Amino acid sequence: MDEPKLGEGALVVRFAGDSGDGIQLTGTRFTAAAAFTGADVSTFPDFPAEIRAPAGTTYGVSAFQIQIGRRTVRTPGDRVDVLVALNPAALMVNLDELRPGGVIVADSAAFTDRNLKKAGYAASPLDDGSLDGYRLVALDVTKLTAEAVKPAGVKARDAGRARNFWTLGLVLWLTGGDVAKSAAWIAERFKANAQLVDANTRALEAGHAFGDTAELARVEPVLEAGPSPLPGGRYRSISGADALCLGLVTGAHLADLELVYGSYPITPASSMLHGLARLGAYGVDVFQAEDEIAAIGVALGASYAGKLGITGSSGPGMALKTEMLGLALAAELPLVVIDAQRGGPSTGLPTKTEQSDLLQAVLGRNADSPLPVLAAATPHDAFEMAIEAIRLAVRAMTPVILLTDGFLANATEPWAIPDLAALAPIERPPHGTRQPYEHDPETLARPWIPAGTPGLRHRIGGLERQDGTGSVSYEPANHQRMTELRHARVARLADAVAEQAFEAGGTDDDILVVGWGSTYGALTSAVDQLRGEGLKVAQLHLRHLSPLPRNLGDLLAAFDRVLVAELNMGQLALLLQGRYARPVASLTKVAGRPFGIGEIKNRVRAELGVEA
Amino acid sequence: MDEPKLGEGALVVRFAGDSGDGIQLTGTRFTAAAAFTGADVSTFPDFPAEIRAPAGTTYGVSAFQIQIGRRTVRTPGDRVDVLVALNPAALMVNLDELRPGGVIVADSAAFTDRNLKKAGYAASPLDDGSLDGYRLVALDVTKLTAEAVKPAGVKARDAGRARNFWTLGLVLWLTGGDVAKSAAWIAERFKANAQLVDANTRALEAGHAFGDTAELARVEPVLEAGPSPLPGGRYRSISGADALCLGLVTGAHLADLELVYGSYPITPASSMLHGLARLGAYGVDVFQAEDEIAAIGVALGASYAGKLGITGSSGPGMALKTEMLGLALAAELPLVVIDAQRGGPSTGLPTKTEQSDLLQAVLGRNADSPLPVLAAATPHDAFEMAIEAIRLAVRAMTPVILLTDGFLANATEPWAIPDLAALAPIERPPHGTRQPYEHDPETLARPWIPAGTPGLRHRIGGLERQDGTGSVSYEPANHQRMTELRHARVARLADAVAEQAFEAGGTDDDILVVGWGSTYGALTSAVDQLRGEGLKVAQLHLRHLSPLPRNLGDLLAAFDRVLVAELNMGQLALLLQGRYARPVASLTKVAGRPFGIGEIKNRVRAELGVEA
Amino acid sequence: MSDTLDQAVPAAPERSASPRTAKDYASDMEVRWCPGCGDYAILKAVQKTLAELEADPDRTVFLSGIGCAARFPYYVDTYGFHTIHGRAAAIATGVKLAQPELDVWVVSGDGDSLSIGGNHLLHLLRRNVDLVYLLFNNEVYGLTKGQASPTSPVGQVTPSTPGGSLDAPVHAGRYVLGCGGTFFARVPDVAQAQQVEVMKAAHAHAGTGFVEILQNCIVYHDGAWSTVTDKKTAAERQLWCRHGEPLRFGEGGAKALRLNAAALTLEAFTPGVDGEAAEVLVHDAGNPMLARLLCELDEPTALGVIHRRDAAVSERRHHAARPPQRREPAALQELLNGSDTWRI
Amino acid sequence: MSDTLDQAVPAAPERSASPRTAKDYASDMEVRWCPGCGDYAILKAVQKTLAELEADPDRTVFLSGIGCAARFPYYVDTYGFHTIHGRAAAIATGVKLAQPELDVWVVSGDGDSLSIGGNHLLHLLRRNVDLVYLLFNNEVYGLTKGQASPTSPVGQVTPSTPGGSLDAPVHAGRYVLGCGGTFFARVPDVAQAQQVEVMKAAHAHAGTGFVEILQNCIVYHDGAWSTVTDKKTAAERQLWCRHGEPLRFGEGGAKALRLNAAALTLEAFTPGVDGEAAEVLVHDAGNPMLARLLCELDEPTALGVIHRRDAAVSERRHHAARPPQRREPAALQELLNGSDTWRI
Ligand SMILES: Cc1ncc(C[n+]2csc(CCOP(=O)(O)OP(=O)(O)O)c2C)c(N)n1
Ligand SMILES: Cc1ncc(C[n+]2csc(CCOP(=O)(O)OP(=O)(O)O)c2C)c(N)n1
Ligand code: SF4
Ligand code: SF4
Ligand SMILES: [Mg+2]
Ligand SMILES: [Mg+2]
Repeated sequence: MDEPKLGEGALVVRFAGDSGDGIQLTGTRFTAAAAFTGADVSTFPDFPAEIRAPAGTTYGVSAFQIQIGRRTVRTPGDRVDVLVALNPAALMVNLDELRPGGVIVADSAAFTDRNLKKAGYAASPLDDGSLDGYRLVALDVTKLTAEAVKPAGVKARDAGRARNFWTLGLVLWLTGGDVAKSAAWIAERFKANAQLVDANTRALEAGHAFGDTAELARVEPVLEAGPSPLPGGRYRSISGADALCLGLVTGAHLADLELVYGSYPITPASSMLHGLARLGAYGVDVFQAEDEIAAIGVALGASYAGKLGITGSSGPGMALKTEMLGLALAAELPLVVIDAQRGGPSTGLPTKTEQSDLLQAVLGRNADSPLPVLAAATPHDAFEMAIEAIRLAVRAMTPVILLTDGFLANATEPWAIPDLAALAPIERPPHGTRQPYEHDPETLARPWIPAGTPGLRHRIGGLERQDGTGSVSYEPANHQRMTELRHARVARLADAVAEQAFEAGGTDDDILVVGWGSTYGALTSAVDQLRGEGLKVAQLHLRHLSPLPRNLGDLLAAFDRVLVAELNMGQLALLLQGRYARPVASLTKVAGRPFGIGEIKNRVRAELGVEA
Repeated sequence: MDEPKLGEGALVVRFAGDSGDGIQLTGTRFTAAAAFTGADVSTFPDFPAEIRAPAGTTYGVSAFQIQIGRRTVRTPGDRVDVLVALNPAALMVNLDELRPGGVIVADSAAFTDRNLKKAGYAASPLDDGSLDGYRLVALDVTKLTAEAVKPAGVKARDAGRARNFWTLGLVLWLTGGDVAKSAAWIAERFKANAQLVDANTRALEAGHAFGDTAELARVEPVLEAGPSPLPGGRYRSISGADALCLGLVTGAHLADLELVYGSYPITPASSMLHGLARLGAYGVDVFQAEDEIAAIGVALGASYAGKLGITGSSGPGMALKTEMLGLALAAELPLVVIDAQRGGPSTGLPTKTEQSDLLQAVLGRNADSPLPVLAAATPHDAFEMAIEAIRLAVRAMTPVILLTDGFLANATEPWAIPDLAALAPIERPPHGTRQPYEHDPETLARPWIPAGTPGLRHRIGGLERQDGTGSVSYEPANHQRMTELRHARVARLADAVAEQAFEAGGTDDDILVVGWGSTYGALTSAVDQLRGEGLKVAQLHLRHLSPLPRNLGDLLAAFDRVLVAELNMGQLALLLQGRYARPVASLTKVAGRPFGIGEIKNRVRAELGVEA
Repeated sequence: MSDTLDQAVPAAPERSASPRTAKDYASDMEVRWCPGCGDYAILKAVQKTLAELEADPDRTVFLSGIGCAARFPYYVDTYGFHTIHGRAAAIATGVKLAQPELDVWVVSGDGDSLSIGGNHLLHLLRRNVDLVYLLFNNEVYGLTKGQASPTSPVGQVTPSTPGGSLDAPVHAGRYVLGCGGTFFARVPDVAQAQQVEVMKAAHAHAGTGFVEILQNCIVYHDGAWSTVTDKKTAAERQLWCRHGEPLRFGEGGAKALRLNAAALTLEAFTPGVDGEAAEVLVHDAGNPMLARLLCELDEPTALGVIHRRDAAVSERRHHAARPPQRREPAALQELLNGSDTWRI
Repeated sequence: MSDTLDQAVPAAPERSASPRTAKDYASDMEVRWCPGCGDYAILKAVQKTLAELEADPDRTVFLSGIGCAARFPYYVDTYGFHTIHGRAAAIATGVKLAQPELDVWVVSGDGDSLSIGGNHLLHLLRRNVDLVYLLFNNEVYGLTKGQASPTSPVGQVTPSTPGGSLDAPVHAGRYVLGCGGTFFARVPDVAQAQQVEVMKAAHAHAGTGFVEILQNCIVYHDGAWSTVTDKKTAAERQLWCRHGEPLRFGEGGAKALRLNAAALTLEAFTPGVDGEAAEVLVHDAGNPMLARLLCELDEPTALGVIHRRDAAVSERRHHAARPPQRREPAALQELLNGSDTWRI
């Protein structure tokens, strides 16, 4: 048995119901309440692919999972301890992931014949004994809510909507929490409508009180105040997408630049478009272009004119940007390109997560076209890598690709708010009167001379340039030199980046687990647990995929067994073997879902020949 | 000294002059005359980047190089034996590549002050002794031609144009040839204008006679009739581009399919567009689309409707096709995509050759999107690989990328005309009443059910499909299965392809040279010569880059030293290391030009620690 | 299970024998638009049209790009290809080139057609490929959750334009005519009967039968067309164009259009009140200039077949231009031989 | 050496102090079009225009895609960006968004603008980005050696259309107006003085000043415009449009245009012979319908500023819509803090 049991300081709750049931709101509020107690949290919202699926259907189920820990938690959890199912479809779709003996909170009012049929149940699971292996808390939440809010005198529709606050209250009670934080939020959120504040607060309190008066057994008091596993400091909750937006704005600030974000909507990259569109006050211009090609074109034009161009998309849109990326590279202009990866190929699984654009990012352009590629590991890391992307782009005068994914964009965690004053400024070397393609001997970067700069007019473009003058050149030796220069410029960034450090363990261990991107939480948890079991497992997590960290080859060489884990068919494994010509083992998963901690542990044990 | 000397049975001639001088025509005619004698030939036309550069400029020089052998020749030659320079610019640009002691044929009439200045000469090299190391044949070709054609009574302009035939005549004499073949061509080509036939024939004959009467020493009588190094059979001259077009038409014929070629003009892929546009009578529809995306879209639409869609482009256009390639792959439709590679990144060096799109072809798509990638080695191989591309596309229901390049497209060689009846038909398994995504257990291909087929209507698209039914599916396990299936479908093609064979040598040798694509001639020549010197050098040349041949790993493993040679920064080397996790050495060149035989030999010797 | 859209098992051949009702064209897949979405009404109208045309489902192909609208092909029991964003027009061109006799329908959203796909639409229209093109114009990006589309009016507040959409929208009709389109019609999603009528006309047209459907996205831009479609104001706001008939609108056709020749504009007036009955313009669908004037009218909004003219059809021209076919092996062998050969 | 196009060494700042002649705007690069190409005349006209505008070379940017036309930026001594095929409009939009005060010119061929780049052109025009857009329409792909372009007339024999081009061409003016373009002018490459006049008008226009230049490609499609430009027939074939002036043409302005209100077309006539002088139409560049009628006329061909109307400019709207800037560190720190925080 792989999973920490209930009572080991962490709890996994999943809220599930119709898209219209306010599941995401309930989840977010519960998260806030949990984090506020000093607990560590990690969340995973899971929306249906449809915009607004018909009520009661299985494909219309919206879910929100959260792991709450009085110890460090790094994933939303492999298995669910408490499942809140607001209708039969939600139960049908999510029961699989509930642990044996786990708690089910169900709204019995929603288990009508019609809904049962829609969900594919022949009989009500609340009554037929099929849930005997679980602790079932079946309540008529609808009715209980209606009664609770009656004094507020709201319309039936608003009363119905208050059901999610009743549920929230109940789950807060089950987990040892109180309603203060959530009540304050309601008061603020609905302040324009006193009646709604009244109704929702009543529902919230009633749900909480119900747990108490009905003497329901608490599941695990993770929300009771107690020591926090997190270092001291000021915290907020942050999603990967929001952290990225803040990181971009902060990076631009550190470089004393304004941003132009050119983008075209696409799931899951749209959250950046939406997020940045609200940050106009901070020197950000957001431009929704006619397509992905124009989006990167607008960003590149902005960089040419001296602002920092940024563009973001997902797989299909990234593919469309390929040609223009080549131009940015040839024109040696800074640009940040964010790829929020999703399941593919083609349209694939737009709402599901995957890490399968790595090779496209590193190698997928016509001709020899190297550029830096970074990947963010966690929401807070997204903030840092956004700054890093800007730093490298400006330093080397190059487009930089930053990889995130659908899971990371939506995941949230507590974030120790950074102190802006403590962040290092990003240097922008002055162009002086250098020639347009005069390359700095250290960084090999040409000067950034924005169009319009007095006295330095020149002409650039996608035809091969003469090193130095920037004139068009078809000369064989120059092409050789420029090609080598383009490679060296990216390769040298490895010197501007810290050496790769171990997340866990060291060269004395028996196996090295290597990952990148949003699998960080699962990998780190797995390695932690395995080490806790006494296995000698070391761990690296790559944030720089191109160039690879300068000591990486040596680190890999120190191990007989290297296991590369990723959500694709082995792309980093291919890249590492390609660069270092040493065999690595590969753990892959392409199911539109993050790794479970258990699958990683099993594989590592198998590699080590150890029984679970 | 690396190069075979004059007198070793092969001769390299380069014609050079203004674009308007008819250089390409002269070269082609000389090639025809040489090939007709049974000699082996290999050519390299080199056009200026400009459409019609001003006369006399260095960047407007057009050149045509040919190697003629009474022994097998596989490249146009590293160094030039005879340089025909019709003006000072032609001399300026090409002299570098003339071997010491080589022959210069110059038209002294063109060495005017104005032309000398344009070419960058302070004084005439014909007079200042700077050409003392060569055998200089400076003649007033312009005047000699004018005198020769006078009896024909043509206009001055046409008389001037006859200069190329006079030159051709002279070079034919210098190389031991006669004028019969060329005269016959003139008679046919200008048959509508007897005066022109007369003038051009007179010029041709006069040039030839001049050599004789002026008692110029013959350079090397490679054009004298004699035994041929080629196997017996019926031959024609063929360029890579033409061979490819014929291969596509033949492949379609063998598969009993019609072709739709959707394309957008781009150098050097346009030659396919032009070539296929003339083959409408053979079941080919050529469609010039509005851009590269539409071009592949039209091709894909045609495949969906039951014809075979083909599209062709070069680097920047290939980049644009990336997204649609993903759709073709997800929709599991056959498609052939030809990438005529050129120098990059971005617009790069459009008229120069390079092999730098390999990784884009193999790995450069969003998500896990494997597809077969082939590369043609020589003009005649282009014919065969075109058929092979169609065979694999139809067999595995997949897009296939076939790589060629600018050098290969334009290079010509004698081609033993294939006997259509001897070529194996391409099987197209009947769709029967299989479900749309019911995969054949052997090939893992779904049935090809063209839109409009009675009784089998179904719906496909870029969202993930359920294995079997082809319904849209977001199911995790199905996505895993389908992703694995897409990989296996390509991987299994290795079983449908012959094992990789050695071009030279075997596993007992000391070093293995591995190449792919149009470097074949240079690599084979170099290995041949090295083996002639007694070095133990083996050679593989890959035509299948994805999947790699099934025995390739074993072959590589048999060598301690493997040298991968390619015209890029080491893309195949990365791929081989990535796949087999064994180190290889890498010989690269990115100068817009083919390998010289000498550079390869030097590097192999260096690897072996042998002095030249 | 919950994650799979069921695909109909291949229909038994007899199923395709002249179906006659809209239902016969419904696929077995569950329709997954939001409850209340205008797309449902359009789906019904298309199925009805197919029934009235007695379309052979096996010879009918629906192609689409990406978007809510683009899910359409799943719901009609014909051949279907749900392609990628903005590119259906190009793929459809390939289908028609390969099999000109297929009955092809393209379904596309305003983002799909007029944002990312604008260029393919231009070339489809100038080539006049023979197919029906349905533009579901809801003035918003539905599938990606509500961003501004190129047809969004200035000021529309969306997640990507929190301060309101800034740029002047693309006007679909003006664009289609500017591209040289040979057929342009417009119809609201709620006008079932007229939709069928208009689609049949688009289908009958030799060339690209372009139909702009004013579609309501109930979730992200509800009421976009309500000024045109509201029952109360419909008579005043809807001008139904029928070739050869006077351009009248309003209660009982009391109002009409006339030409202001000096300003080169169309004017609404009430014959017998502020003008003569003789001034009433008669609709001439073949007149491109009238089409432009009509398609840009706002009050009233011109509906029905606004423009239709004859022009050469691309795929037919391509096929007519094919040289005589030489498909026998001997001909191909001759081609391989070429004209200039020698023996060794 | 022979393979390098020399780039001017950065000009000394004093060089940029109000140059006054065309030559001051010539870069040091050798011009590499074919001898006799119409592009030379256009280059001269542009340089002359810049001189007359006293343009500050340091504040002027030429952007282009790929093609013969697109080499233009190398030859003017300003900032220049020779981008990729069809995308200059998008990149120019980014330049203007970042620095609205820059004087931006886009140079593009018919393939670049109307084939691969059609979609970006549409959106540039509907947004009305403030720049000058020069379309060099030679009805052919020059740089790639002569294939048919989207403006090639039906029947044009090229390497890609050996049997003659088949599809109806894109009509540049019609397209521009269909996209909602706010300025459209047309001028032949050989008309030096008028080019300068028209380009100045395009430059003065707040928004996208789109100029179609009838350019001769002497190598691949020589004489494309000779029926319009031939000295002998010029008077009969050239109708120069000037706002507020009568639309007259022919020897001594003997002929003119009038409206056929019934057919909604323009008609050529000879006032005093087959019609009244009062019927002569006066050019109103602001009337979109007149612009459409004019731009599609073939005999005579309308030249000069055919359309110009005021409309909001994209980048100005974007800048106006910017919220008050909060660029001080404290404001950013506040943003990082967010509204809902806790201490551990
Ligand atoms: C290349 C690419 N870019 C972006 C997307 C994301 N995307 C899907 S649908 C859509 C727009 C949908 O709007 P519209 O075409 O108006 O259709 P609607 O959903 O409103 O019916 C976008 C941007 C995509 N799938 N592919
Ligand atoms: C993506 C891409 N596709 C194709 C090309 C090849 N190409 C270069 S210029 C050109 C067309 C040139 O025609 P036009 O725009 O009319 O310019 P012109 O040369 O006639 O001035 C093409 C197809 C390219 N450079 N990039
Ligand atoms: S989002 Fe809008 S357009 Fe899409 S299905 Fe829902 S209502 Fe219809
Ligand atoms: S090919 Fe035509 S357009 Fe290009 S430079 Fe030559 S003449 Fe001008
Ligand atoms: Mg829409
Ligand atoms: Mg052109």
